[in-house]
Amino acid sequence: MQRTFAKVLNIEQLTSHYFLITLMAPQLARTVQPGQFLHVRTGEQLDPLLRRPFSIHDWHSGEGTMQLLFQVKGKGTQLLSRKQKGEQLDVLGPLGNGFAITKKKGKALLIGGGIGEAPLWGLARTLKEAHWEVTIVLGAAKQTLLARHNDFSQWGETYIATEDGSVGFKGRVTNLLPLVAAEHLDQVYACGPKPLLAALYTWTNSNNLPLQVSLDEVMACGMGVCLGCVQPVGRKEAPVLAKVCTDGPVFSAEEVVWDD
Amino acid sequence: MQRTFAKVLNIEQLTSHYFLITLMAPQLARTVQPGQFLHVRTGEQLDPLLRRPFSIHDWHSGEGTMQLLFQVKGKGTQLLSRKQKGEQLDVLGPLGNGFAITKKKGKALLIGGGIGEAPLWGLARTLKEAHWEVTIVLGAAKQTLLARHNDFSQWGETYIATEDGSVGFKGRVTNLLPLVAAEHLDQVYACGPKPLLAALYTWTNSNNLPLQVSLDEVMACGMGVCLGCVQPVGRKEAPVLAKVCTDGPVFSAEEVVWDD
Amino acid sequence: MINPDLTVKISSLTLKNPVMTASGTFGFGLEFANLLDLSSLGAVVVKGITLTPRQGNPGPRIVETAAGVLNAIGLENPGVEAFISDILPELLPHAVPIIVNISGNTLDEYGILAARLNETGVSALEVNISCPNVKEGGLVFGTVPEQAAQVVAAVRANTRLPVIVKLSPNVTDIVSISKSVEAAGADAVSLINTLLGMAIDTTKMKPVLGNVFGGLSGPAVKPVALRMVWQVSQAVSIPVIGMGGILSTEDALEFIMAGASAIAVGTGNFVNPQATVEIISGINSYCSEHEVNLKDLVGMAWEAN
Amino acid sequence: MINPDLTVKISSLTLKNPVMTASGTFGFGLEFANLLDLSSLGAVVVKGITLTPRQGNPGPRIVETAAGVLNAIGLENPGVEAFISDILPELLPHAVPIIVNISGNTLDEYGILAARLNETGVSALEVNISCPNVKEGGLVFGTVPEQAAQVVAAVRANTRLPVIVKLSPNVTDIVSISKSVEAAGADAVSLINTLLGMAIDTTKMKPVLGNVFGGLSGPAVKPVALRMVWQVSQAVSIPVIGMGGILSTEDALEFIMAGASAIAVGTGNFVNPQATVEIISGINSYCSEHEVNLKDLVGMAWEAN
Ligand SMILES: Cc1cc2nc3c(=O)[nH]c(=O)nc-3n(C[C@H](O)[C@H](O)[C@H](O)COP(=O)(O)OP(=O)(O)OC[C@H]3O[C@@H](n4cnc5c(N)ncnc54)[C@H](O)[C@@H]3O)c2cc1C
Ligand SMILES: Cc1cc2nc3c(=O)[nH]c(=O)nc-3n(C[C@H](O)[C@H](O)[C@H](O)COP(=O)(O)OP(=O)(O)OC[C@H]3O[C@@H](n4cnc5c(N)ncnc54)[C@H](O)[C@@H]3O)c2cc1C
Ligand SMILES: Cc1cc2nc3c(=O)[nH]c(=O)nc-3n(C[C@H](O)[C@H](O)[C@H](O)COP(=O)(O)O)c2cc1C
Ligand SMILES: Cc1cc2nc3c(=O)[nH]c(=O)nc-3n(C[C@H](O)[C@H](O)[C@H](O)COP(=O)(O)O)c2cc1C
Ligand code: FES
Ligand code: FES
Repeated sequence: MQRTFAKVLNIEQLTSHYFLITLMAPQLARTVQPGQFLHVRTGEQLDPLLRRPFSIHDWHSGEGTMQLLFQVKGKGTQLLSRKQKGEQLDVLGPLGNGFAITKKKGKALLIGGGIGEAPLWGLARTLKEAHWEVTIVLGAAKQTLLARHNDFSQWGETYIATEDGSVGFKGRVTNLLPLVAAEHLDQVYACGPKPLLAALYTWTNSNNLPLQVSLDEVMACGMGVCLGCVQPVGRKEAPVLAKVCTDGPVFSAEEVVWDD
Repeated sequence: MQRTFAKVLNIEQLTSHYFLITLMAPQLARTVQPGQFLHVRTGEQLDPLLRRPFSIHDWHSGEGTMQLLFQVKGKGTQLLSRKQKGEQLDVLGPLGNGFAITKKKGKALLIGGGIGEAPLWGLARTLKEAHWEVTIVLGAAKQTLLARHNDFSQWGETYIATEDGSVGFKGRVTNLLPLVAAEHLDQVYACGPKPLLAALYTWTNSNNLPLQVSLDEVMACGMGVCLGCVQPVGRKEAPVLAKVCTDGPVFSAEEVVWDD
Repeated sequence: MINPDLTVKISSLTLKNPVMTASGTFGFGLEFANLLDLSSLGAVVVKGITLTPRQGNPGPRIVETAAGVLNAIGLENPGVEAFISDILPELLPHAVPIIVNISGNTLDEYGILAARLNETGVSALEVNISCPNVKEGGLVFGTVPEQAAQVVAAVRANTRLPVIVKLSPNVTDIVSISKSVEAAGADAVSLINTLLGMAIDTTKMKPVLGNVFGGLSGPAVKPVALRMVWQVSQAVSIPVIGMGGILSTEDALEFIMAGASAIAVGTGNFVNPQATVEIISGINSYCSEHEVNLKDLVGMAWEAN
Repeated sequence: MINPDLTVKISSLTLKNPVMTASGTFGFGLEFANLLDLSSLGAVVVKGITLTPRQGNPGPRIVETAAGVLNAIGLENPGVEAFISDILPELLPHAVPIIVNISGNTLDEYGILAARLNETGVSALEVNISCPNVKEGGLVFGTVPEQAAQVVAAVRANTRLPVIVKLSPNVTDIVSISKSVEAAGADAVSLINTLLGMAIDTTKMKPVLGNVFGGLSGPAVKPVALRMVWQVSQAVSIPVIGMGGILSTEDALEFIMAGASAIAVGTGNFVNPQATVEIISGINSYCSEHEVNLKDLVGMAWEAN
């Protein structure tokens, strides 16, 4: 983990909500695990004050580059979307425990809800490079809340759902699960809104599949010192509070205490 | 006085410190008095919080445009300098009491120190259009703290001084005063750092000349309600506190209680 | 719901909506007449008035801090007589309730001020027992429950107008002070006034403000203000007028859900002089969309507790 | 001046420079070892420690506010025994003074904690009598002068380490509390801890934080912190450690000129995890350029008064 001022090599608006930013950060790009994140200072003023966490969408240690895919939500992401090529971005990372690749080879299902596709890209690439067979299912409310759904097919068979039917199947991600041959899967990975993750866990559980989820929690430090980003894990009756930033953001779904 | 969102028509960096911004603000441009100012929200976040005051550098009621000439000092002016063509700027104005033109015709001396040249431009143009004869004296520490010194000569004879001699006479504004035929002047106008204004007042006083000065004070509201921007005026022993934003920013130098 | 009910009752006074101006940040209101329709406001609370004219503190009087402002105006005002004879006649025709913020150095002064404003056409009094800039009186009255109650009693005895008491946040226990002024006859409490703070000019190596200390206001203080509104509104049965860092409809709703029956915009008027009217329209839309009246929202966040 | 003297003495302890970390914002320090050289710091103040392990409050525990942060961690920590056996052995080799922030629910607990830490190699104790998140003890001890003094006496009686007392800003009169802890044997005071605040989630119509209330820190509170440092440092003769919103050298100098002998960076560590070392180098440059030693700057702004 390091702090560095990374040069913005490119920034591109992909949809009305999504931006893709490419950074030059050779030291950071050297040792990334898919699912890790960067903690980014979005402006120089004191409002917004805290850094904002973004999954590492992709990285290339050779070129020293790194990409973040982000959705404009509030003031921090708004400021980030206005960065210009050539500016320096104050980033801290790579942070957190990413997705674990548990076997040498196998079949993986990657499921993303909305901006949840962000960390799956680098994961899909890594799996593909390790000769895993990858299936991807992406869903969102509407087309503009999906960014790279068309490009994902280079990593594996890709299914798309939107609630308004503006692209792909009209419906929810969970409606697409029957299309997937669950019995052949070795690992399921997911990132998205918590209710989606909870529903997926019900499904993987009933299919006896291991599920890794990337969780989202408001963060101050991003490096395990403020104890702000807690997620109950362990036994529901006597949960332990894990830190999403350093114990996660990726957790094995069976560890997580899911809300009812 | 109105509040409006003025479109940035152009923004230009004139020197390492100075920027010239051109706004489309037809309603505001209609009724400007030289020396009035705009109160500008420099960003959308809560830091910096308050608006920043800038003299109206120039305006054209026909075209509906207005210009501000500003120096990057702290965070507000830094944000302002990053505005892009086409953005909207939240401005309030025109505010304050500007320079008074006391006669139909006459001879005026305009003296600016550093960014103090900003309000003198529109004043010079107005005087020239009213067939006054204008002499301009501008000074600063160095060349980059002067912006339009070369252009000023279209309004009248222009003398320049810089402390480091990087342009014009090497020395201070006050060193140039002997060049001016004081006995023929009807009015002196000045804007700049307070010590300069105080020195000028000593000079105009000894030459029996009327002097109007534009003062600078930290402002919250800019419209006379917060009572934050006070300047002692009147008798030194029992001064009254005037509001720079509405009683000024232009004052007759003899009203002002000058620090010792 | 097409027309939600936004009215607020403070004792005998009914405001058409909950949005007021915070004293000292809206002058006497007239300055804003170009920018907004004064009669659309719930009420105009004018600059703090004292018995005799005050020149206020030497400058600098204002310094910006992170998301906040420190002010040390020192209650500059023309005095109650000039207010009544020169300002009020221009203000009353605007058909908006005028609430006069009063400050005294002694109990007597509070009583005299209250009596003097009785038959002038103003709609209510806001009793400032909390201004941190006045060396005598102000701070003390607002920080000791018994003394706060004495001020309220002095005002109460001299007026039939609704009495709003403006509390200082610079106290260990805001609830006990609120209860004490309620018991003494307050019709409402306003909170918060400014937090006592300062700034240092490291170049000059001295305090920035002429008065050394100043009052902190603006978004920086909002969390403290919300906490006090939450605590006090659950402890008293009179309405609470919430203020401290309100700039947007969202901010106003936070205060209302925390328990404020009405809100005031202070420093926000400097940032956006049309904030008050934008918030009124925002609250109206919010209530319409959610099909609620204003009073349904007051203290809405308590239930979760 | 090539090498200005930046040392600070707190009773028997000498710090090589005045920059410390604020408790709860720097973990146990080890997490920062990748980002900076711990031994370059004046001292590391570790996360608040209690007698027995604490799980802390339910989430959400953090919410950003305007130029500030509200936290309601609730003193999550592994307890003093785990600290001594598991953490301290890793920390001591870093050759930086370790100051342990302790919180108790009772006077006895404070005494036991102090005694337990005596021969462990830590350099000083910071007695937290001000944490606003713990329902028992915390807030009360810090807001009543007599009780604050009792805590200090209980700690003093059980340790030979320097005793720093960390004060709560949520009080009417910070000076009387400071004098009271000084009289009870404190070697220094730290101020400020967080201001009690809250935030409302208007979408969910309930408080954002799981604990409802949280402590406000960051640049938003700096004016209040500076004012308290100014007041207290002129009223006591022990050193004051200033904190509250320090992010830059400029901020640190404001505190020092207001009277702080040392300073701590809290929330600033989240914004810039290298803030401490940048500030040390900034203070060093400032002193060099101005040809002063650190102690010449302490309280520099008073004279103007
Ligand atoms: C480990 C991790 C990885 C993430 N990766 C990505 C990513 O790759 N791309 C992406 O677009 N977003 C990602 N997020 C979410 C992203 O951090 C938030 O959208 C961002 O912080 C919002 O900042 P803002 O200033 O724009 O919004 P704010 O103004 O702070 O808030 C806007 C809204 O977003 C909510 N919010 C604030 N902070 C967070 C947060 N940390 N998580 C979720 N909601 C939040 C607020 O409650 C509010 O409703 C990630 C979050 C985490 C914890
Ligand atoms: C009536 C009036 C007209 C002005 N016209 C112009 C103009 O035409 N062009 C121009 O460049 N500047 C002008 N100024 C000054 C300009 O307003 C300040 O430079 C600006 O507010 C600084 O903002 P900032 O956020 O960049 O600096 P900050 O970060 O706020 O402060 C940087 C430094 O500037 C000082 N400062 C802050 N506010 C003011 C202020 N109002 N006046 C002077 N110093 C201040 C601070 O004390 C600090 O030392 C004018 C000021 C007034 C009162
Ligand atoms: C410049 C200024 C002047 C003020 N004058 C007064 C006053 O005269 N009387 C009073 O009760 N409060 C006064 N206040 C306090 C405000 O009315 C309000 O309580 C406080 O600023 C918090 O609200 P805000 O954050 O919205 O500004 C003043 C505040 C400011 C900023
Ligand atoms: C997340 C967090 C945790 C904190 N935990 C403690 C603590 O355990 N003990 C304590 O005395 N202060 C604690 N504090 C208060 C800080 O040490 C400091 O006094 C306060 O945050 C003000 O400084 P700042 O504005 O630089 O953060 C905590 C603050 C934060 C933000
Ligand atoms: S964000 Fe600070 S511990 Fe996770
Ligand atoms: S800036 Fe508010 S009165 Fe002048």
